[in-house]
Amino acid sequence: MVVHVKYFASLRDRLGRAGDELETVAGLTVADVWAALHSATPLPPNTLVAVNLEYAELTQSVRDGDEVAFFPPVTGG
Amino acid sequence: MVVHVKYFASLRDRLGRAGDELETVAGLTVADVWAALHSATPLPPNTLVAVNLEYAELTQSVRDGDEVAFFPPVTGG
Amino acid sequence: MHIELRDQPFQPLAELAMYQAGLDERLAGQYGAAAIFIGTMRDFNDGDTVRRMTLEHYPGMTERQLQRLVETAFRDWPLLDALVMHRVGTVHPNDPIVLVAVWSVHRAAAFAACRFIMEALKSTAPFWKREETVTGSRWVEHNTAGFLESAPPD
Amino acid sequence: MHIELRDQPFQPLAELAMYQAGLDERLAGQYGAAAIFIGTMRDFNDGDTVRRMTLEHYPGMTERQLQRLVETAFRDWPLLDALVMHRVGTVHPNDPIVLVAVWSVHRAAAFAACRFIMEALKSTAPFWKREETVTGSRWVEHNTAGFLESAPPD
Repeated sequence: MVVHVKYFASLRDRLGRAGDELETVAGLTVADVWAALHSATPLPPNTLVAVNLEYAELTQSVRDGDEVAFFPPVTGG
Repeated sequence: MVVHVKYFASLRDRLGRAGDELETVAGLTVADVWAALHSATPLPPNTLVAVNLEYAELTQSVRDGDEVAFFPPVTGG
Repeated sequence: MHIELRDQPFQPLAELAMYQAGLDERLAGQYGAAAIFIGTMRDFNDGDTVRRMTLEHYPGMTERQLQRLVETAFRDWPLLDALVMHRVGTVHPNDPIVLVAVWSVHRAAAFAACRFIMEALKSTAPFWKREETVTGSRWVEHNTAGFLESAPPD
Repeated sequence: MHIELRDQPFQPLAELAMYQAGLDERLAGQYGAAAIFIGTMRDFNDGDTVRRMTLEHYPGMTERQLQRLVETAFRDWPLLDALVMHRVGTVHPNDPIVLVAVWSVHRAAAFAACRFIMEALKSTAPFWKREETVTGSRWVEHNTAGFLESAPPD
């Protein structure tokens, strides 16, 4: 399956890119998606996660075609 | 001494006038002022009191020339 | 800080824009938060249609009491400025009655002080409303509860 | 209900006046209370002068999240209408960043819902601020506490 991965703000700057396309086997969680792409970089504490534009947990399963986003605490308003 | 007495809103309507001038002896409290003017009418419950444009208690002493106001609960805003 | 009674209809947003222009000359870049409340006359109350309302006040004491409660807000929160305007006289449905605006560095103080000023105004500023309904006129007996109703929902 | 992101400077009071005109066609006489919050860019933060700021967002999710939290407010309080506008892109000191306005019959619901929307926006809407100070640019790490600071004073 394919997962569209996005990074925002300081996390994007840190990783040096705005996203990744992950081709992988089915049955992954959000945490697995991160680990598959960043084996050397643990997910920074306080990182927020969204799947298909909705907040999600790291344990949520990811399906083919999903958009998974990782971003730091929000600072709008 | 002379005390300038004012009534507002429903209390003024009930008494049929906007105020009284009370010529009296010294040493009265706010409650005494009401009683001197309205011996037949007990002060309605919840009536608020001001002396010289500041909220006051019924026990406050009144001086010559003071303005004493009696009014119902306020309903502005 | 500015406190004003108006005996004719006023436009709160226009007043606010004018006041803000003057404020920006002094405080541009300093305030991060403005909390604003506008109270407007409804055409119903206690189940009845209200056609008109008269706002009576106690000249002299009303201004003094408003001044006092705004000063209390300045003492209790780190405010940069405040504007309070209130109608007196005859008002009609949809007419603005009260405008309270508070500026501060952060939102917490602005929200809390704006709320405080409105609640204190409602409970202590000597204004009285007489409503005219289809069946005659009546004095409004008391204001609705404020803080009591405002707890965040379960 | 209207939610909008703006990538150019906007005038909250003018936007509010326009929105209110449309609202009055539908709701004149029904609402008694409008609670409004305007957040503005300051020229200082954490002790440093800030010259410019970039507001990044997550297109698609930001609008959806704002919609969701306004709907939550409508579910939890008896609201008549709500307007939320938020800047994205480059902002300068004294530029408005956010406008939240809520209309209700009574003030308690308006105040509480306006506050709720702001706090929920601050903690859940995917926006991120990068500040440019004299020494370079930095991401704002977290927002200031909201409800925690807002308790009425002793």
